[in-house]
Amino acid sequence: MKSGKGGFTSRLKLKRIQEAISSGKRLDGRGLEDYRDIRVKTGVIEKADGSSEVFIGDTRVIAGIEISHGPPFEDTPGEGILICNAEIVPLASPDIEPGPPDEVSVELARVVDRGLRSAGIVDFSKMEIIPKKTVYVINVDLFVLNHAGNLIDASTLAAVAALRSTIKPIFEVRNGEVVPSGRKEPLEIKSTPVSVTLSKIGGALIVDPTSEEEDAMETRLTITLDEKGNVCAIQKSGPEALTPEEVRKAISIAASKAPEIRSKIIGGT
Amino acid sequence: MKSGKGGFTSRLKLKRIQEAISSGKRLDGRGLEDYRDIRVKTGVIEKADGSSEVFIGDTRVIAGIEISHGPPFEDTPGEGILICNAEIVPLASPDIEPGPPDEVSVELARVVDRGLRSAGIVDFSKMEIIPKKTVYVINVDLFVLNHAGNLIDASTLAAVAALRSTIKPIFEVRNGEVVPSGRKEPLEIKSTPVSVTLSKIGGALIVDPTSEEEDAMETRLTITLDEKGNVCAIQKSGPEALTPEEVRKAISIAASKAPEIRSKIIGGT
Amino acid sequence: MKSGKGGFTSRLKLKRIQEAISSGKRLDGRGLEDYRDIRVKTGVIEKADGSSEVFIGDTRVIAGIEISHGPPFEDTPGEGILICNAEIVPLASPDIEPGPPDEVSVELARVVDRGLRSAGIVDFSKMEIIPKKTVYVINVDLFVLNHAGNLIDASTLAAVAALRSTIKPIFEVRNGEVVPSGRKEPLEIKSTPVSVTLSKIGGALIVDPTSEEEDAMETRLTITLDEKGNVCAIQKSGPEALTPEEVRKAISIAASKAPEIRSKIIGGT
Amino acid sequence: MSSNEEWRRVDGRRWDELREIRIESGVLPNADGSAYIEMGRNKIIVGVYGPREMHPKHLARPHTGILRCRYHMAPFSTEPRRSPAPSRRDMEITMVMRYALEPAIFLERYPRSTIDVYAEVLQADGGTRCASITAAAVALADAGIPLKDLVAACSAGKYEGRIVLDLNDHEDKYGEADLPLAYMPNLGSITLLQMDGLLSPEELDRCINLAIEGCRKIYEVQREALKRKYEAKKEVEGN
Amino acid sequence: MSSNEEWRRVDGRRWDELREIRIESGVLPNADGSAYIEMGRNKIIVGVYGPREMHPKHLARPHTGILRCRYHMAPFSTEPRRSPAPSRRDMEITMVMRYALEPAIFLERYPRSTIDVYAEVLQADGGTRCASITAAAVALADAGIPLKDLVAACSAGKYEGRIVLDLNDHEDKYGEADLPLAYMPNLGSITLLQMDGLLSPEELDRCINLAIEGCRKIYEVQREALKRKYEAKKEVEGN
Amino acid sequence: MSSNEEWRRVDGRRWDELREIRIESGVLPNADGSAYIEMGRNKIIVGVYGPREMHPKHLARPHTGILRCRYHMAPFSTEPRRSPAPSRRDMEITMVMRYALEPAIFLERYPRSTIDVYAEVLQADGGTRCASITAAAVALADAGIPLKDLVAACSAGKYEGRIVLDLNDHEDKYGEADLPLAYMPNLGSITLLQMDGLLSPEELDRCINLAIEGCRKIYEVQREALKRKYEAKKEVEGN
Repeated sequence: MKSGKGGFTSRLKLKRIQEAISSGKRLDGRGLEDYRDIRVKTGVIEKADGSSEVFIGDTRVIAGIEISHGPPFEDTPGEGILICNAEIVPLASPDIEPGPPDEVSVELARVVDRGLRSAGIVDFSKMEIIPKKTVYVINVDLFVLNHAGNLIDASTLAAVAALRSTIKPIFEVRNGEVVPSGRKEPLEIKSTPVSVTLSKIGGALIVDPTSEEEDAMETRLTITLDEKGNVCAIQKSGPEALTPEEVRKAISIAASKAPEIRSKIIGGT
Repeated sequence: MKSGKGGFTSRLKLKRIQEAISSGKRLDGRGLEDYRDIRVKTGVIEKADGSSEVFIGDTRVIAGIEISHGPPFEDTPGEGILICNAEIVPLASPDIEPGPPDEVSVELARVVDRGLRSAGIVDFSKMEIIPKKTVYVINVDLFVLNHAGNLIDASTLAAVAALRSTIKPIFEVRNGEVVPSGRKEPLEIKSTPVSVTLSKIGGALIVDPTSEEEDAMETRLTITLDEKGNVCAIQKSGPEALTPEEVRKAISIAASKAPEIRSKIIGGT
Repeated sequence: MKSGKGGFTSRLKLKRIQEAISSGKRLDGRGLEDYRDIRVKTGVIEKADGSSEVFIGDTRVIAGIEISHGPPFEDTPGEGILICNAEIVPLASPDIEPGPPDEVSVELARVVDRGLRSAGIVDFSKMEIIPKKTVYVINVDLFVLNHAGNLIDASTLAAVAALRSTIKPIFEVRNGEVVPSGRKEPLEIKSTPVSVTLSKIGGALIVDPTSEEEDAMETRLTITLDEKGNVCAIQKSGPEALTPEEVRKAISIAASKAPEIRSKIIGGT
Repeated sequence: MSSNEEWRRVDGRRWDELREIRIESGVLPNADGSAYIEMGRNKIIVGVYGPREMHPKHLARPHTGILRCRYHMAPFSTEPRRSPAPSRRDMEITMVMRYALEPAIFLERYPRSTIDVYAEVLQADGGTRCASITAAAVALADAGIPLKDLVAACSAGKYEGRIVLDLNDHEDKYGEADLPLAYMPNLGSITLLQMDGLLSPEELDRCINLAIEGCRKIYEVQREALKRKYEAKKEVEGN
Repeated sequence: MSSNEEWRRVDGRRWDELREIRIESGVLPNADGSAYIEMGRNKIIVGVYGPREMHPKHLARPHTGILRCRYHMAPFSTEPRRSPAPSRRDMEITMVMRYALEPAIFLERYPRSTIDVYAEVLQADGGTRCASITAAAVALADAGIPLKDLVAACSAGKYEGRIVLDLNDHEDKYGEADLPLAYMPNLGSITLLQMDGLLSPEELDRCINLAIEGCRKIYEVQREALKRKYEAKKEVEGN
Repeated sequence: MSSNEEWRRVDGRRWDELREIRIESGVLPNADGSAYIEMGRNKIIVGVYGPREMHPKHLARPHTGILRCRYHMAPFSTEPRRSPAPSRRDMEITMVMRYALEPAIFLERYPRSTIDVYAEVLQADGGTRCASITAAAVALADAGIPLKDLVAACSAGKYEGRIVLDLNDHEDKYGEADLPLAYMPNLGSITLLQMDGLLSPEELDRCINLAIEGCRKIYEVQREALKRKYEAKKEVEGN
């Protein structure tokens, strides 16, 4: 009953997954380009400045937002800061050990980060508090509670939904020091990127892989798009190659799926 | 001759310890509520602002105090800071590996810290130097040189004795900067907490366990009391449970033993 | 063909090395007091403030210099700072694992550092920017690309050559803040220390050991000398002892070899 | 003072009243057992894996199983945000949590194995260690691991001179004493006991008794949660 | 806009022009294979060790070899100086570098073994991950490891509204998009693909095609470097 | 200048005079051997464990024992307080300490074993590495480990233009040179030699000779300490 909950998927199972997909089917009955059920809740962590919880099938991710202030990055002195952090905590899957962030969670945080940043989800140039000294800092913390595949899409969705729900504390300068003014306002969101991750399995491309499908996959390609159809991040990850045609096909599938996913947050706020 | 110096205690030995205690006796001839010989020296590290060395039987702990200054904690902006740190260095026992602090030394530091803080050993509200910016910082460093059981009681005793011996450098503000004034004064001590640790072995409660007794113990309960008989910290640690009656009995033993232990420092300074 | 490139040297080979040296010869045909070919290039990292690349036989070390500013050390408030850091990266030898600096690279950095500092390679007392607050900081980064023995001599040489090639950015104080003035000037070099490392193998002293010779060596002695013939650092390293006579002989060999090595940088800049 | 039955706390509770508490079991599809607890504004999720083979193997013990715990707080669980690196406080709570749960488990039945209990605090509001233990006991039961008794945990303490049950974050920070306690009601056993603050022996005694009463009430909520899950499961299996 | 053949970039290049590129193989005496690349002001050296026995042994896999990579930057490679501790960026590039090279290697021929590829960036000027991959492929060949194809890597992107090939540091920082891509020309396979910035689908397509063209040119430089080494070796052996 | 027999140092010593030195062996009940040294205001305690089985086992060597050392300073040993994390200086001293002691031990007699030497500096006053080595040799003898010779260690150096023996903290910081040396008097062997500062070859030679003389005196104190212990033990056993 607990099989297929992550952990090692048997060779037999992997073969069955590949054969099914080669012939256009998936073990859970979905079509190759069908997502599992997506649910988005916001405001789940009341104490945070913004938060959300996203379920894609059994995958479950919480995002928490904190708006604070700090010095800007050296190479962008007039701009605000957005920092993404991701933890795949050990209760999320039998395979995860407690410890400092590994390759997978670092990649997760960085791919989500790139999507938000490239899409210009907030106007970084309007986040200065003291010129060149102090800027608004947006911390986006992703927390994976159950890992049932496709963490990047779930995490991007959670981050965007949480940012859209964020009420920003307004800081002000008093006697040269930055202090909370006590006032708040909704964080102004300029864009709504969503990511679509495709897996190549048995030579075919599918969207929204389960963990078992990820165990069987040859390679993975994530494409993040904004609401105008522009591509704002791409990440290939996985041990096998893709042909240029496969890449083109993946981009076109992603472009066609993105609005459907975006509707879950535009609707869900 | 070197058996029983820590390290693995044989099953046979453990059984003998448990059986003896069940029948009201201990292998070293002590009664269940007898401490080993306690010796307290102060001023052992002349360069430190305060110091002490405590022996309980073969257990040996040094405490060193440094008074410096720094920013207050965010949630107590007008108060001074006391930080306890404990190291059980590898020469203290054959079982200890060099490395960052483990669970045992972290617990040791935190239980001693709670006792000092809860008892109000110093008046934290009088430790401001620059309002909300800079306060006195008391570093209490515990250093276990020989681990022969009952580290918490020895460490609490060492910390309190060292603080009582501390000559505090007085800082002052010159041109907006905190500098030593060159003057010193004894650190004002408001309270003298001592901890009494009980072990449950063979169903009975004993005080001041040796390492071998600790290897045989079912569970442990530390009670820290101030000189008015108030309880200022409790810590149960160990894999077995206690009944409410056992807890009550332990508290009453601790209350009766505390003055005897306290006399070692009130007398010893 | 790749034998003798580091890694484990066979017992037979070690014995042959020792026997040859005992009888005054070396496997590569050098005399006991002959260095391998030494080559020094500067300006190899154009973006750095100073840089060099040193080859001693197959040993290859890059040094990069960055001049920045920061607070002085507490115990030398009016003086500039020089920090040496050394990395023996894993491509340098089959034996090196990625990871934080180990004993060998820490020793390497510290011995080079002592030589530079003791020789007074720069005038630390003229490196203040804001009195007691901000001083020039010289970062010397050593990077070992191929480890074929005698890292200390190669690294000292690389550090000195890089410092001699350094064009220092001049900082100035504007509105209480330290900023680059835009102007630059050559870093003033007061001394040109070089180190000579001797290995004791088969009871004899040799200079400039290869890695294989290092595997066979009984102990090692590094002597760093300035251009006036003063000794500015010594480091014995290795598991066996030396007699006072051997030490004296080593110092005298070092004194006689140092000018030859120094000529590679005095000539090479 | 506590006799003043009119008196209400900052959050409107009587002195001997628990915060609102909600427990749900079986909330994580991947874990072998799991539970989610809300206690006041605390939100904590616990997952259990095992009994399973111990990795790395050299930590396994030939004659008994091992219980491993981890207490961890999400970065967004507190204000201000906390660093994801484990603190000394996390290390200590991890340890006392293990000691609080161990007496309930027949570890000797699982030689060479480990049972891993992971508690993640999603939102913290005072009393997270107790709520974590309470949820962990439910998660262990949800994993089908036989227990000697459920472990329920709750704090009592002193705030503005009065003995009160189940301190919230404000009462914990500004109160005079906090005493977290874990209890197995059917065995009458205390498995966690800590105290921080200043109490007379008489106040201490009252706190212990009050915390035990709190645990008894929490125990009922735990049983209810497990029963709900069991019935839900039966219905599903009936389909 | 890109039709403007007169237009020149800040460094004088045409839109579809690579920076000057120089590759030398066999530069490290200790390594089993090695290569040094200069691409613009990038200076990167790559060493390969293996196939060799895996240490620690428990990481070895019975039916296949493992490729391990490390992308690392020298402290002096950037201005300001960087800390020697590996960053999150280093971890990610280490991973994509492994994925970019793995498709070229017959790993199944080396059970229980590892092939270690270490890239050290000595000077960074934009595009270090691509240059590292390009050099690593040459170093693997230099180590005598049979390859399905060479892997060449190159970025394309958008700067001041124009699609351009092989972005330098300035174009990368101030441009609108950067797309690093690795390609095996004879197999027609993309092994690295990342994108950062904002591109319309049409621009994206042009970037991919342009980067592939760039890779083809780099491939020729790689082959040239290997040939030079091979000939030099033959001469030496002829002696 | 050193001929000026009237001249006295800041602490009143003649140029060739050691600080007051006190060594006690057998001070730690748990350790297999131990020693405590006071040398000036230095206070250092050393414990020895072993020869004992090496853990972890893969570090053991089949044909010889291994000597492991650790030099560590208590947080309160210096002013200002130092961080408990080991520094680069600690790592280097740990290494030279091992090299200084190794020549005295018949390591080949203890295959698969380790001898662990732990030095803890309780108060530092210049010359801690020498005092640690001196105490470690006594602790090794106290552990009953046969030694080829005792290792005594002492520094010489230059302060205000004069060659002096056994520099204290002030002389070390403000002096012109410091040369720590360890010596086995009966074997005539130098096992530690470092130098920091600036010395002419002639001054260097005088420093080495002076330090060796210092070591000979320290050796007598070491022997005395071991004799005292041995006699005390005989008395106890006589009871």
